[in-house]
Amino acid sequence: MHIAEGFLPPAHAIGWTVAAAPFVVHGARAVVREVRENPESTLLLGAAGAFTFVLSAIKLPSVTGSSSHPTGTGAGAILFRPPVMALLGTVVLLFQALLLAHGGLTTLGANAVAFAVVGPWTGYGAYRLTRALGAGLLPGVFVGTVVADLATYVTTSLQLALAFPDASGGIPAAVAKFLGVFALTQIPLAIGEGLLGVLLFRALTAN
Amino acid sequence: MSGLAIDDAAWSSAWRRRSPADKLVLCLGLVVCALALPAWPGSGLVALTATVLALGPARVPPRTFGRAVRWPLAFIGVGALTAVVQVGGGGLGWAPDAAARAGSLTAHAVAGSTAVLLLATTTPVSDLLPALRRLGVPAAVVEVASVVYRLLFVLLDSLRTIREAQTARMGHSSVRRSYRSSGALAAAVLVRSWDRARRLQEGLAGRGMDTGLRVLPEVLPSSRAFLAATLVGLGAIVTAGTVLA
Amino acid sequence: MSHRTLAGTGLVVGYDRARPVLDGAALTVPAGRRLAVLGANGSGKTTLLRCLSGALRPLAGTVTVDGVPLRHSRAGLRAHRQEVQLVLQDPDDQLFSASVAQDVSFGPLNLGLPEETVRARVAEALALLAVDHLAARPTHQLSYGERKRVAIAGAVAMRPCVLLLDEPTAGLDPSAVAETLAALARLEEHDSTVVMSTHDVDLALRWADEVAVVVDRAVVQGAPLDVLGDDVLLARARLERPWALAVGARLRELGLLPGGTLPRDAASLLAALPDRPGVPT
Amino acid sequence: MSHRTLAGTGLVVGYDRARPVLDGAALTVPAGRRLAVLGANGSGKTTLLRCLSGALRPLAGTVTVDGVPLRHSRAGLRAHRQEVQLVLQDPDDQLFSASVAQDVSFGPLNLGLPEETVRARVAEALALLAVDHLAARPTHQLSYGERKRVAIAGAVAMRPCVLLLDEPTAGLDPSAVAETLAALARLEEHDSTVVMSTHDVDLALRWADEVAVVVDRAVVQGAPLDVLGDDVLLARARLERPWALAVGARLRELGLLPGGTLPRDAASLLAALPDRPGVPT
Repeated sequence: MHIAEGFLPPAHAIGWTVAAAPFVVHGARAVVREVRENPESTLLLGAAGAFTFVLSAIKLPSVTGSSSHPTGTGAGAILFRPPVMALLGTVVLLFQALLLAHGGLTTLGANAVAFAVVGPWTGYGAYRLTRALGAGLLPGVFVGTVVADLATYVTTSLQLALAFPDASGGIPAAVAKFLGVFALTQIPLAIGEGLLGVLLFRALTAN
Repeated sequence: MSGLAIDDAAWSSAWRRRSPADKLVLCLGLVVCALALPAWPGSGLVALTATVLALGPARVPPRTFGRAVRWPLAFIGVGALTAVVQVGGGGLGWAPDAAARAGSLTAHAVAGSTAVLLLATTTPVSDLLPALRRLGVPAAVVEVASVVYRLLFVLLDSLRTIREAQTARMGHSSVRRSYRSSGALAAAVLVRSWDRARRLQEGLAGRGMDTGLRVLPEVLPSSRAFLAATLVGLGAIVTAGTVLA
Repeated sequence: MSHRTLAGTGLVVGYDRARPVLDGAALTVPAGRRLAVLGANGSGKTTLLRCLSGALRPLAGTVTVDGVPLRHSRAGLRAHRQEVQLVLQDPDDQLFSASVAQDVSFGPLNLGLPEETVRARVAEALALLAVDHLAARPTHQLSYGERKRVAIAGAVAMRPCVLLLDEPTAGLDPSAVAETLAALARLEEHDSTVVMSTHDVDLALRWADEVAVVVDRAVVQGAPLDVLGDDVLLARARLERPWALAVGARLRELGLLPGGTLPRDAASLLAALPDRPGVPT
Repeated sequence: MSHRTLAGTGLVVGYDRARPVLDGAALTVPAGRRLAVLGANGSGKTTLLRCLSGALRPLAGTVTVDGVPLRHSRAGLRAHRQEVQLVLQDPDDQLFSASVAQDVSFGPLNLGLPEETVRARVAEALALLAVDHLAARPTHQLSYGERKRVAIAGAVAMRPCVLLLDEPTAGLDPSAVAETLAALARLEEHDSTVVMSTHDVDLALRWADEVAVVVDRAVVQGAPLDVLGDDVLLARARLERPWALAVGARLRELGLLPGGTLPRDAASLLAALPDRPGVPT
């Protein structure tokens, strides 16, 4: 779930935008460099962005009968590396806000931190760590995508908790509340996304 | 039929030929009002203005606008409820000013969301990308974004068709099968996206692509009347929003 | 697998009720008869086939198999899909597995059949489409014509009673068209009723037992010689009269062709013409 | 822009020198003449066109424009692209912009032309292809046939002397084919020489001034009535004899068609036939 437009107080919206900026600018620099050396990579990067957008449009069934959409942050990070994902992820979030009404413009920074920075980096880190511990590609992908999905929603929960501290318990209580609503419920869906990641990479290696 | 209702609305909106800069001034102005003004009556005025403008002069189909609002509404509902539930005393309860806080949060968010939706349903993304360039975003990044915009429709088409073909062959008849089919679907679309990029690269090389994807910007002149009305309207909302609050 | 009669009546199909793609269309696919669905691009041919296959739920109207209406419930669709299969035009959007055999096995595996049976069905489908030599090849290495036939094999492996093919010959050269038509003839012998959509009136004339023209959001169905000889209807449908009918009719006026049905292609026209000059029959 | 003669001689093209796709192919596109390149799927038609356009560097042989050989340097290719443009079969391989007018402006801008000139060229190209009404529409909402014509407009805006079209009519219904052919005729009046590849022998017969058949990794070029009447060659190329030639030849034997060239399509065949029975000319 993306934080909707207008949901965050102005100071928070600005703060998260500032926080996201260095990562997105870093990603943009990487893209500019890549395109200067290799003009055709514009099309490859565009295709990678389009794929990330479309990946989050895949409907995954859940055991409870409802369905969910993958975040795509983990698979994207493993495929395209986190710095590039910081930029592509932000472009995708902008498109989701404008084409699907998911998220918003003033909340783009906050959503970028969760979906394009924290999710990809932790997911990629978990993937590398798992591989370094001797696991194969598919277990690595599973851990990476599950961690990326969960980290994304944990970040969203923290962002909301900081904006809306609990009336009596303060920020810690608010963290517990939002984690309970936005992250705990996400665990089965994160496992689902992990399975999808494994099936995706298995199909890719079979090709 | 491109399949993204908001995008279809933007291309056929009565405001399609208006300058993207004009529409940005109006919509971002409304977004700022939604954020900065007190919820009552500021947010109400913003939401009302955005909705009336979209359904009235911009002629956005009400069904599209209504369906598009449902997404943010779901998040806003859950988020606002969570925010005003109080943890303490060994249980959950309502915070003292729960109704007021939830109302204010919802009002701000609904107002902001409708303001962005006004922009989204009247301005195709490809009209907004040149504005990013003017805001200092590097040309290479804007070009990547424009390729994303073009290719995502091509890939969405593939996604839908492959999924339909899988469904016809019972690929989504159980949760387990559906997962396996979705994995194959994601992989197939990824392979398509690489293939598309490679083929497009060849196709564009023949048209002399040396440096970038430069195209002729469309001339959508700014309207003084529109800008003046925007400023007057925003001024009125700010005045009413502060005086009546 | 046996021939079944698939039909649609009063079909209103589209995304927007105010401007449906089809409005009150009716069509019958008689068991065991070759039906060609003709129409210009954008006329609604594909929409009609998708509706008959159950992929698209009509806003109004009914689809029936042997008179039994299709219900759009999970179970209803499941049953329908075992009887009616649709193969879309672009093979790339239907092949999603790594290898040909794997792709063709997708449907039978999803039916929960035992591995032995699946293996047999895959082998049978590949043989019917004459693509058995490609079984182990990766799908992306195939030519366009090969991919089209593998996509058909994927549907055939479900053993449908009715097989709907959207533009199965589009983009194929003459020899690939001939191979596809030969494969379809084998399918008929295996008791599948075959429907194809096309905008090639000459092909429809020489292949079909019946034709259905999608025109003005409705369907006009009839015998090929009647429907394809109706210039007013064809003009409305933005189609052309098949050359064989145009030329054949004139040659009959000139007394060069015998009575009975007009020849449907070049070979039979040449065979029907007299051998020597000046001997009209 | 003026007609130029594009030619290739001794072309060896392919990825693998041991098994080239074309081996010693030669082809001449005479200035201002319509050339149809015929061949079965996979015969090497597309490879030949890509080689002529400069997109693919031959392993051996030369491509010339008015006798001047193409050099595969950056500058050489740049100059060549201004004279020869290739339009690929799948329009999605060339359309990268969401807006039709912007996409068409891409080529002229790459030529370094001033904005005013580019604008005029875009308008001209859209008008020649009769797609000016689509200028403000998004690419992703266009039909396949519309996208094909916009892709051609993108090449036309570069004002090439020779325009190479890979299967421009594949997948189009009869009325869209007619519109495309009408657009090509306008291009010729604008002094572009037009080459199209196709596997539709009937279309080649009625459209082309000359035909070139890609067969056995080489090219056989000649007058349509000669080449398309050569059954041995056509069989080797896995193509069919056009029905108009088959039927026309027989009708001439029967004394029903006058001397001179045989009719190339149904309309001219009907016009050439006598009006009443028993009056052979």
